[in-house]
Amino acid sequence: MESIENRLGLVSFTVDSEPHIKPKSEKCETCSLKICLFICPARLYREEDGKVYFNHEGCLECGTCRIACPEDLDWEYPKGGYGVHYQFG
Amino acid sequence: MERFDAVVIGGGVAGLGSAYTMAVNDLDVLLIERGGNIGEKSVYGGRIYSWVFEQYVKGFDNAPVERWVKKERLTFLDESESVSIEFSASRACSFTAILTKFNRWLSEKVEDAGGLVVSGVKVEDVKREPLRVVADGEEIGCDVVVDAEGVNPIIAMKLGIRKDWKPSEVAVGVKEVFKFSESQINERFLVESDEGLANLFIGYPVFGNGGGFLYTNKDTVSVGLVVRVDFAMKKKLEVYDLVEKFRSHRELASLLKGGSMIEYSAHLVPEAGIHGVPERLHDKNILIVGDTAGFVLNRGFTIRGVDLAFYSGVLAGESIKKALDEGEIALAGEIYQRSVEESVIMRELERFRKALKVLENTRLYEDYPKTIIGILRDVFEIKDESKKLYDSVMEKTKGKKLRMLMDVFSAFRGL
Amino acid sequence: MKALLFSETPENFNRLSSMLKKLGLDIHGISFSEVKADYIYLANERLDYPSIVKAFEELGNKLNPDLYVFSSTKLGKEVASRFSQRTGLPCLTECLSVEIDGSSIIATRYSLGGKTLMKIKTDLPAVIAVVADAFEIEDFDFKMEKVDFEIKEADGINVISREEKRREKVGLRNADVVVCFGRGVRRKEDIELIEKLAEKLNAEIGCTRPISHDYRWLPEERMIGLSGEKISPKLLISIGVSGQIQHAVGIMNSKTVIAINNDENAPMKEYSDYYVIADLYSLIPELIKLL
Amino acid sequence: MKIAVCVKEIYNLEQVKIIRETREPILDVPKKLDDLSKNAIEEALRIREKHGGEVVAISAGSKDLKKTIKEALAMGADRAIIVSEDFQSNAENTALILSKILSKDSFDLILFGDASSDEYSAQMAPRVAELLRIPQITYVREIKEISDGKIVCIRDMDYYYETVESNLPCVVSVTNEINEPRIPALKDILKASKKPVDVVSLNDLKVELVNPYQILENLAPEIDRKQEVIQGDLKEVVKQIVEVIRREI
Repeated sequence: MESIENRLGLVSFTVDSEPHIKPKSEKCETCSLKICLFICPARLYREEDGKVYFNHEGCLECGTCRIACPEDLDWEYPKGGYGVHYQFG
Repeated sequence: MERFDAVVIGGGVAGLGSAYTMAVNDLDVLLIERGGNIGEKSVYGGRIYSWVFEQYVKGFDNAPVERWVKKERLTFLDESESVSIEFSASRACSFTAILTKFNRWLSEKVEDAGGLVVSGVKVEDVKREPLRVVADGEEIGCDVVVDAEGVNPIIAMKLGIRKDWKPSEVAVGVKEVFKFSESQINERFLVESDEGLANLFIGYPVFGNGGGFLYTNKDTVSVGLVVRVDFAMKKKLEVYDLVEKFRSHRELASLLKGGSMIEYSAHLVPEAGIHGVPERLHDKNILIVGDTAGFVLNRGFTIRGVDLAFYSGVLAGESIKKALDEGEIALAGEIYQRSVEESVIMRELERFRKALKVLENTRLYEDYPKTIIGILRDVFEIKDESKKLYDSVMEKTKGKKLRMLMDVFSAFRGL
Repeated sequence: MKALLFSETPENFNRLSSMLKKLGLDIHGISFSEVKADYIYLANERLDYPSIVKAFEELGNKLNPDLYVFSSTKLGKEVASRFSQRTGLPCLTECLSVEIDGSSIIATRYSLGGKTLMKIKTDLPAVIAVVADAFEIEDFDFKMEKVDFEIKEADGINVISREEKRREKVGLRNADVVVCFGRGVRRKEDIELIEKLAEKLNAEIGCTRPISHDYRWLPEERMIGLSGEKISPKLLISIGVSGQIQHAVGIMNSKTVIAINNDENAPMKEYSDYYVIADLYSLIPELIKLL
Repeated sequence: MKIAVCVKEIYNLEQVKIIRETREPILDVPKKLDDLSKNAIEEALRIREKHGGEVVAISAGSKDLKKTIKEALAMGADRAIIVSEDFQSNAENTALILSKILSKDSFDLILFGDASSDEYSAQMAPRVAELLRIPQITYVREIKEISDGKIVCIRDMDYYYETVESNLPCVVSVTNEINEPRIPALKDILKASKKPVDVVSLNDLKVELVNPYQILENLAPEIDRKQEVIQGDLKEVVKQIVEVIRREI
């Protein structure tokens, strides 16, 4: 088995200091679905004490969370030159 | 302010198709790609239908083709067993390729033809009257914009050209790439060095709208899964571990043994067919192409996207050229609209209008793989008494024959 | 076989002469102070490349050594390269190991920015600049014959002044010992515990991304990982860190890693030499007491 | 001032993957201009801003260099002269090619990065200086003064800082501390596409290439963490940890 952490370790990223996706924390706290926790192919959404944290460092830029999130997720592509660098896309 | 005849947003296959077509027609074209290098944001399954590139790209012989697909295999999976049907073709109409490299090659073609390609710059906005593209805090003037930003249509939505996707209209695809030696692949998949296999999987672990794929490249194998977002939401599928489950199936484990994983990727796929294509493909002289326009055809056992994307780029480029020649650039959008409607893109999407409905049928993904596997197990597994094929079929399809017959009929018609 | 060796510090010189002696070479060394070699050319201190290159030419012509050796310092590499270009001899810098293979040498050095280790072969005579820190000073029977030698001035540059470097305060990047913590540390107040431990070990404190960026308990400069600091301490003590790869790339070059975690299967295990499964809140106070 | 900046294209190292089973690197990755080359260009641009003149980027590399060199032009170099063909890459050959290009013109100052981020060999500046028979000032963290045909620099050496003077023409290699290279804006990138790039061939330069090195192996070092698990009685565990700590520091 390859954990998602190990698989993300195979991907190369240039990480911006500012996240390009920002969950709206007040809405996440009352969200009963929390689809992001299982739908993100990179498992970048984590829940802790009801709060949802997103780690943009390993974002694969697919947009699945944008489509699936029932709330209005603040979603953008990373800045030019930043983000994921696929080599075998 | 810098000015171009046309600015293309996005250096994926659709954007490159339009930039290439405009460049060879001597238009002054600028393509802007947000990735640091062309191709590094592109992800797909692994197979490209070649017709459009053979027809439109000079020097296609030198394209970074991995293998020509001569073997098509369809595999039904339940939790532990599998049934495969294989078609061995005498001639190939598609090839496997690494899209990252393929797009990089296409961008060289654009530059050779005189187009300007800039990467590492993100287009933030498009402003109208006069038409300008905003990137890097600067504005670039142009007569026409080709929006090829991909499946997340951020700009097209902002401009009101298209609506966002519903979870039922897109699928999330995840892919892993494994490194082998060329001879390992030849031996394992029984192919010659320039020949490849395309293998689609139905059933485990998705048992719903979606399926798996495996493509052989020169010395790598691409393997992954596609699952519709609404289905994943409903079933609470842990998408990050789906490919892991898939790969642990006996069938896949033996195909991938000894390979070294070198990349993991994810991407969205438009899956609504003609229902995902907006009625208007333009707003005056802003044209949408490729995934942004929803030009992907899912027939269940084949998915076509890359050729349609490139072709829509070609049509956009040709339309812009025509409009400029006629001295009325405002017509570009209308000409493009008409040429897409009359083209193979819309004819194909129209022909498979019902495919989406057929593929909604969850029996296709769970009941049938399990039924087929069950029947074949009965036939081949001999303990003391063997079973007649007829008896097994009758038993396994008890009470569902009519429904199955109708499913098969509608699948034939729809796909 | 003969080696002609130069290093601007006696420590580097002796490390390299030990290494060369092990290879069975006779060592002729130019030095500004007493060092260990078979033939010691005790010279006046000159640190400008033109005169050292010239001295090497002069001695080289006289001795015909098989190997010209420098320490892979900035001065050493500069002299080695210019000397190599002048004489047409092959040159390898930043060597981490050297072996003699008949009439050739085989050296290893990092390549591709440290991602790989390259093994290269070239014919003797050759010029090499070797990372002296990679070798220990050992006791060999050197002949220790002294030869008077003068490094003469040569045309080129004019040194106006020289200022010794003061040892600057080490940051995370250069720290010998680092204590790094992650989300296993539950409250901001608990950082005090980490600080106490770090103080005992004279260590720098680092953290994972959530600590600096989500909770903002420490400044961002303290974050170790892909988008933060990459460290290479002799000892890393990692506390309550799960071990995501984005973090792990920052600690790859640590010599020894002790990880303390209550999760017995955290990915951090793979990156640890010693993986301690324990509750950090009961363990660390005990550890502080015993240190 | 006529300033040449010798720059290097390198693999985008962050993207180089290692095949876990064989430890081989996969080098099928995009190339880019080395960061230290960018420091050299930045310094050249600053000198041009102060003293006027021209900045010429010079490089020898693979076929991809035609693309990579645009980064130097986008930063602000006026033009470029490059060799863009596949040749046996080593310090000797590159130095020879660069010096042949440089000697066709008369530059007052020739700038380099002090090394390249891939191999960190740091041979190029001294080699080219030797071939051109001019002085070198390496590891420069500050250029103090350029006037009357002389240059004064502060060097950052291992154990000391050194203020050095040389006549021009001269080779100078700079450290990454000397400046913060500018990031070209879109308009600079667009401008760069119109700047002249002179592609010269090895044939034209009449260089005789050599190959004195044989690479026997180039593999990733093994990650061999011991992964020894320590658990159980707290007192015992603490004792064991202390032992390890004592041993290591």
